[in-house]
Amino acid sequence: MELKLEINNVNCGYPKKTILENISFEIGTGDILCILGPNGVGKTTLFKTILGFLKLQGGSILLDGQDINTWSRKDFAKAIGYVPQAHTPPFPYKVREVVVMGRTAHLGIFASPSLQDYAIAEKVIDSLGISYLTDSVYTEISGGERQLVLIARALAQEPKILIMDEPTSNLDYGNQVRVLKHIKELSKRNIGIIMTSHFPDHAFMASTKVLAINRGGEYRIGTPKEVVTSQLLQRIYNIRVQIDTVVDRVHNDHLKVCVPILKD
Amino acid sequence: MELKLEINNVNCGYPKKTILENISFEIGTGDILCILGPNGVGKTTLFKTILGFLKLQGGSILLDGQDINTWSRKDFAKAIGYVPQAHTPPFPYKVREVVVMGRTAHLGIFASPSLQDYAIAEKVIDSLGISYLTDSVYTEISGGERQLVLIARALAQEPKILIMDEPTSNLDYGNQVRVLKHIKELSKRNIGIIMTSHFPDHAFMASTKVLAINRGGEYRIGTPKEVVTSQLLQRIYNIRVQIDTVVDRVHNDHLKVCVPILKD
Amino acid sequence: GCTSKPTNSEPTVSKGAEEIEPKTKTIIDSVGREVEIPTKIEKVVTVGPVGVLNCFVFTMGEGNTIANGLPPRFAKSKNWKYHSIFNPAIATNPVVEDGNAVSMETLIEINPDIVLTMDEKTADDIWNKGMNAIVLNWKNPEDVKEAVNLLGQIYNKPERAEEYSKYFDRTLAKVKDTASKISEEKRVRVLNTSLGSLSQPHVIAEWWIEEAGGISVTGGIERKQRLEFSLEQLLEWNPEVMIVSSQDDKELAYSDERFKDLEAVKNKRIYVTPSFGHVWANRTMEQPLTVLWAAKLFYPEEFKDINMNEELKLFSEKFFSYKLSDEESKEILGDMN
Amino acid sequence: MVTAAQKKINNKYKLLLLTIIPIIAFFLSITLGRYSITIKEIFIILTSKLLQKDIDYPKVMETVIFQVRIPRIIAAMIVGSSLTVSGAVYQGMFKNPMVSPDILGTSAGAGFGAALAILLSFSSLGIQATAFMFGLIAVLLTYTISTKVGKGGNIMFVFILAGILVSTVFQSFISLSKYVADPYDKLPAITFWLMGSLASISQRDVYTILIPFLLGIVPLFLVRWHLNTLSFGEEEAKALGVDTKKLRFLVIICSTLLTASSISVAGMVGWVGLIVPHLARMVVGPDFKVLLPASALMGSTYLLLVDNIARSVAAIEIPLGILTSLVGAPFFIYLLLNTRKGWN
Amino acid sequence: MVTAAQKKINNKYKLLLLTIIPIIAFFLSITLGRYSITIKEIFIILTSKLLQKDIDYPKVMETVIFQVRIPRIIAAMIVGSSLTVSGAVYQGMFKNPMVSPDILGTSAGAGFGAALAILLSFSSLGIQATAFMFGLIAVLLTYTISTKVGKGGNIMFVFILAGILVSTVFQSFISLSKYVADPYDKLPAITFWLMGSLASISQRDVYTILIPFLLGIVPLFLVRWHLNTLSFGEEEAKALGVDTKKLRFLVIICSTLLTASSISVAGMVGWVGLIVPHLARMVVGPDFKVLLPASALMGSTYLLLVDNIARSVAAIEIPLGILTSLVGAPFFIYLLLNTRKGWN
Ligand SMILES: Nc1ncnc2c1ncn2[C@@H]1O[C@H](COP(=O)(O)OP(=O)(O)OP(=O)(O)O)[C@@H](O)[C@H]1O
Ligand SMILES: Nc1ncnc2c1ncn2[C@@H]1O[C@H](COP(=O)(O)OP(=O)(O)OP(=O)(O)O)[C@@H](O)[C@H]1O
Ligand SMILES: [Mg+2]
Ligand SMILES: [Mg+2]
Repeated sequence: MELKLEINNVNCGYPKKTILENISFEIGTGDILCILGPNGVGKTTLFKTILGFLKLQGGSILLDGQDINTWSRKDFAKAIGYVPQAHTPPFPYKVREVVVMGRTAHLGIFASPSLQDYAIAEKVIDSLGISYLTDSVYTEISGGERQLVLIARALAQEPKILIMDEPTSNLDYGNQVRVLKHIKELSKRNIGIIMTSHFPDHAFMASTKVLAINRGGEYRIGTPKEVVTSQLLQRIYNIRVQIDTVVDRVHNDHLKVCVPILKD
Repeated sequence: MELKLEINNVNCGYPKKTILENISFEIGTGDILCILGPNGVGKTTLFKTILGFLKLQGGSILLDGQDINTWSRKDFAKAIGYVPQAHTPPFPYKVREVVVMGRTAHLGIFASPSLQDYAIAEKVIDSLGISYLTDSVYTEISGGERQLVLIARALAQEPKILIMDEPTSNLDYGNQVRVLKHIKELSKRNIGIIMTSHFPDHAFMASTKVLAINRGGEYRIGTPKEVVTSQLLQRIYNIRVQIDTVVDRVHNDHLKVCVPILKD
Repeated sequence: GCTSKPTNSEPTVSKGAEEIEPKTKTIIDSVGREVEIPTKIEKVVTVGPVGVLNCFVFTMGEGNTIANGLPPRFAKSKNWKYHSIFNPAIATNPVVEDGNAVSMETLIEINPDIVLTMDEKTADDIWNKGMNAIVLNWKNPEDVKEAVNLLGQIYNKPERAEEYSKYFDRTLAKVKDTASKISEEKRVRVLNTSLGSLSQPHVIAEWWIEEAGGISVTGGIERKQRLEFSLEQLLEWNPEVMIVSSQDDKELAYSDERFKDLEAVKNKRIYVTPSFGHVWANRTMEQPLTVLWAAKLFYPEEFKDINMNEELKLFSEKFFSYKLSDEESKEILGDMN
Repeated sequence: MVTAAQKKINNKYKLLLLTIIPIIAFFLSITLGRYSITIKEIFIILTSKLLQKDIDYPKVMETVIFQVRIPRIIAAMIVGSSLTVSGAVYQGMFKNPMVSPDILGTSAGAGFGAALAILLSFSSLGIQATAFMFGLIAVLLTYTISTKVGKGGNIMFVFILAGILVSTVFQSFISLSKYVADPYDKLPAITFWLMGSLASISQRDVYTILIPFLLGIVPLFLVRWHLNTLSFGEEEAKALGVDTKKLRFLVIICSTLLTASSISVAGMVGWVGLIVPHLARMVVGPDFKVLLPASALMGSTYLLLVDNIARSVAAIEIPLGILTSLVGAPFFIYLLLNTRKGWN
Repeated sequence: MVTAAQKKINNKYKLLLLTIIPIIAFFLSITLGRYSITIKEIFIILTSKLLQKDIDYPKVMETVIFQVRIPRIIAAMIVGSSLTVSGAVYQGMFKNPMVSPDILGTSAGAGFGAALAILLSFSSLGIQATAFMFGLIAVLLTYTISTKVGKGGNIMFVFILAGILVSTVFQSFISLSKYVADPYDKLPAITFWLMGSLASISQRDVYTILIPFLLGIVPLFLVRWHLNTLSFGEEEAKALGVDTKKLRFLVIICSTLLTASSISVAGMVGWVGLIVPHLARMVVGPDFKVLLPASALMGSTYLLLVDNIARSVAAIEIPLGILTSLVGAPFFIYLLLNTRKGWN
């Protein structure tokens, strides 16, 4: 099923402070949109606005052609999943219990998850390679592991579009790659993904579209190749970055890599 | 002044759980040790043990040849600084006030920071390029900005050795590079640095030594070139990584880059 | 507990001022504090349990020296309405205290000759501000006579105190005389209670129930003051007479079916404590009346020659210098007519 | 690895055990009391009552069992359940294991209602009704203030603040009532009411409390699994597809019914709603699916046991509030220190 | 950009202002009271006393001014300062803006001490001494339990827990004292003591409270800048070179001296220690360098003003505890909602 999320001339921010103005883009199932931008530019703020946690300050956000305010929470959650930055909840839930909460949107208000829901949760946990954590207590695992669990929860939700805020930021090198791989697979299964990352490499590795936001509200959207250029990175991050091509010796693929230059 | 931190056969962990066993290494002023390892392997735990927050479970830690338990907190802080993961304190301190707290170890218990201490703090803030934050409220800046402030605070402490736990993890691409640059400069000013990172590239970019810890307690220490090999990364992170050399077209340097391969 | 010493019955006259009339004299109060007070008391302020304290002043026939009003917590209740009947000024006098605190400046403005209180801390606080504070307190029920004696010294009316002592002893003796002839098996089991909260509110009830020839069901229990008990305990005790603290309690006893098996309920022997100068079931200088009233309630046959109505009017006239009308007397006695 | 299905069975056993214990406790409690009735007599009276036979035992024994003991036992169990369930639910909703059921002002409100009713010499039913009403009013106030003030942002934080505000104001009103209370009669009554007791529970009280109990517990029981999502915070719960505003409203209404009715019959019984949820969480874990029934069952057992001590140890009743505090507080700390998994 | 030097000057002005206000408040407060003395009379009496001239005014006016008003004013200021400073310091140390100075059990302990002393019919000095002593004992207990139990880990959390435990136990003891208290005499005395009042302050009380006040406030004043580090948590403070154990011990000792002595003369005066620190933080920011003196000054002014209302508005004194709650609670909520920078 196709589903489109359209962001039209959106202004977003906090009650007394507008952070981003006039942002427009759209994303459909199968797309992977990677948002790049310096610290504090408003990436998280944008996500919270899309998800309806912050009030829209201007423009409109349409999901499947309809204003998101007209969607019920439940239907919205069936369509859009969210992976927040990791955090600690105060109660020692098991990882399995946390993941199965992703099934909420699919359950009636008086229902509890069925064995089938548990099966879905466990399948997702497996697919992320963290089945060794299933019976661990969520509050007692490392930051990186928690991030993976939150991703699993969002997958159990089986949304059409997944919004991920720095999904790889606390992950080790291997887990980063595994999550990116997973993201690519999801898009093949016709799920749309919006994620932020602090690594332009990730844009090359996993995304079909890139939104680069610069301080001052200037933004640019396009394919990774169009957007992630040495010049743009330099403008956004204020460092010299060289973009090279490396050959994967096994598959003989050409891979783009960004190399930051420390020397002045 | 030379100062050496020796970790001898250290076991560390939590009261009922030993996480790392029999770790040994040493670091002097001017060294940059980058610790690599998967999520949950015990990097943070090791740091907390060195800093005396967790009880040493075996072995010994010597600073300047003397057991760290014999050091007073104050002298220890003059020798070793710490950059924790970012967090939110409950009170709206100004960034300047947070940074000047780095001067604590240099002040008598009845003293407050002098104008000179403030000058030092401001110099450090400048050097990290965040002087626009000086009068901002620490609780109202973005996660990445907070990380930079904590680094500034540790620098204001003017320690001989600096321990940094994922100093770049929430930083944007530009800030990551700037922090790494700064770390290199510090080492030139004869300061020793121990840091963790989830990016083997960072080991190449900024470190003189690498400690790679694998699950199961296996570890390896040496120069980046010796340690950070395709095989090792594959063993630790369980993904295929290709290490290539890229030429910096401006300085004509040869730079090593790690390229993770997503394809199986 | 209290460190009350028996007070010296002779007024100690201060520093060799025999010649003319001495301006001040020294008395020793209930807790042994020496207080120098004017010989002639024109203004007195009572602080704390005003209901009890005022009665002592009334007993001296000096009700009009009371210079303070009743605090709201007393004034709101009709239990103390006779105070402003005895001395109408009480209704309009300034209130110096409200349980929480004494308003020192109001007190200074009134400038009383003495301040009566039952609490040593309050006395100290007031004394600190340069006023004469006297602690009036007693431990054993019988020692209420000592308290009246102290008032006798203060007001130079030892004869009135003497008279009270005599009345006290005489009344108790009279009751004891009859009560002692009652056989053990005829003695009634009595409970004084606030039925609503299932408690026996004051340890003094043990004394007056005993004096009146009753057996207090809570008598054997070691305690200081109030006692709470369970419903079941009440059923186990099964008192024959219950003295309750309000009309509401009485109605509750007769209406709630959990109480229906109690002897006292079955025989309709539930009575409300009267209140005149103060509440009779509590510590008050009206204690002899309490005993008399209780005895007549417990054993109407044996005490039928006692006319409570007349006794009350007599007491009122003698000690409160107030002539009670029949209606007033009947209203006070409530259940007993 | 334990599968989800095995887990379920495991939890079933636990819940079964937790159900049997209060039933046993119930019957044992009937044999306890100041009025001495032998177990045999109790058995005969109970069975003949059940079989509707005529009893030739003293009427008073029947009164003791059916009018005094059983109502008190049932009330203790209902109150224990109510407070524990509200506590568990609030702790989850406020993401804070130190929250107790009166966080939104219920007990201060109910306490003031009771004080007022005592001042006005209301009957015991009147006191209960007024306490209940003011308990609801206090929470209503808290709710109104919170929703008025807290636009977006951290609404739960605003709730706790508003709860503190309302509690304090009502607490001051309680003080003021004490201040004008007749010291010989009303003041002790208010003071002791506030200490909490089940001593004067009657059959009628049981019926009175049963309605709000059912009204409160049934909806909570039905939505119990969804309550889990609230522990992850407003935003995450929303992202999971929960209409947090409605769910929160339901939780507050139900918990308030439970708490206010409990307080109105039993006075201020502290600590039950704070500690028993932790105990339950230790036994069955934090998943409300099992935690909610476990809380109800363990809460009822706990308060029944404490009340058994209160009513049968000495001729003097020990106020239930004092007893629960003295038993509960050290226990609570012990628990927290030994199960400190993740609440710091 | 404001430089550090400019900042300092800015703060100097603020502190100067904060110093002048309480001085003015002090003199204005002398003119307030039930006993009517004109401002002129007050002025003449004050100056002639200062110049040691003979006064030909009624002795009673001198009594009112020097025995009643001035001691009460000074006591209000000391108590206000003490509570605010302890509150500010504890809020920093516990990294929690909702903490009040009695978090470790001081007021429950002192309250029990007072109740006990009232039960034993101690004199006014005796009540103060016992209250003070039990305030210290309670905190000592909390401290001992915490350090025994909390090896490493989150020690501050353990402190708060142990504080709750000790408070609850002493609270139960207070209830027990009320329970055995003579309801006609001791019960009101205990109840009203707990409501807090400065009505019976004498000159002697001022001297009594002055010693612990100085013992408590001077060390805190000296180490005030280092207190900042504690707000960043145990580990960070250590990493910055602070001997947290010693510093924490000092803070607890000093704050307890301040709080216990305040409570022992003034009873339970709530909210001051909770709200005024926030007010001060709003004005001068969270840096203890300035926050501590600002807290002391604003606290003294605040309590003086509230006590002025208590003693001069109505014919009957309003209990200070009630007044501080009724004024403080809404104010507190207002503050938190309007300065919610970062505490959620
Ligand atoms: N609750 C808030 N109220 C007001 N301003 C806020 C709030 N949270 C964040 N901001 C401000 O909004 C801006 C954008 O913040 P946001 O968290 O969206 O940045 P970001 O792009 O996600 O940064 P990072 O890469 O560091 O996560 C920042 O300047 C920050 O100071
Ligand atoms: N307070 C604690 N008590 C018990 N075990 C803990 C505690 N904190 C962490 N652990 C465990 O110790 C192990 C190491 O944790 P640590 O935080 O040192 O990992 P790390 O190497 O820093 O991981 P990451 O890269 O994700 O930050 C993990 O398995 C974690 O579950
Ligand atoms: Mg962000
Ligand atoms: Mg770590």
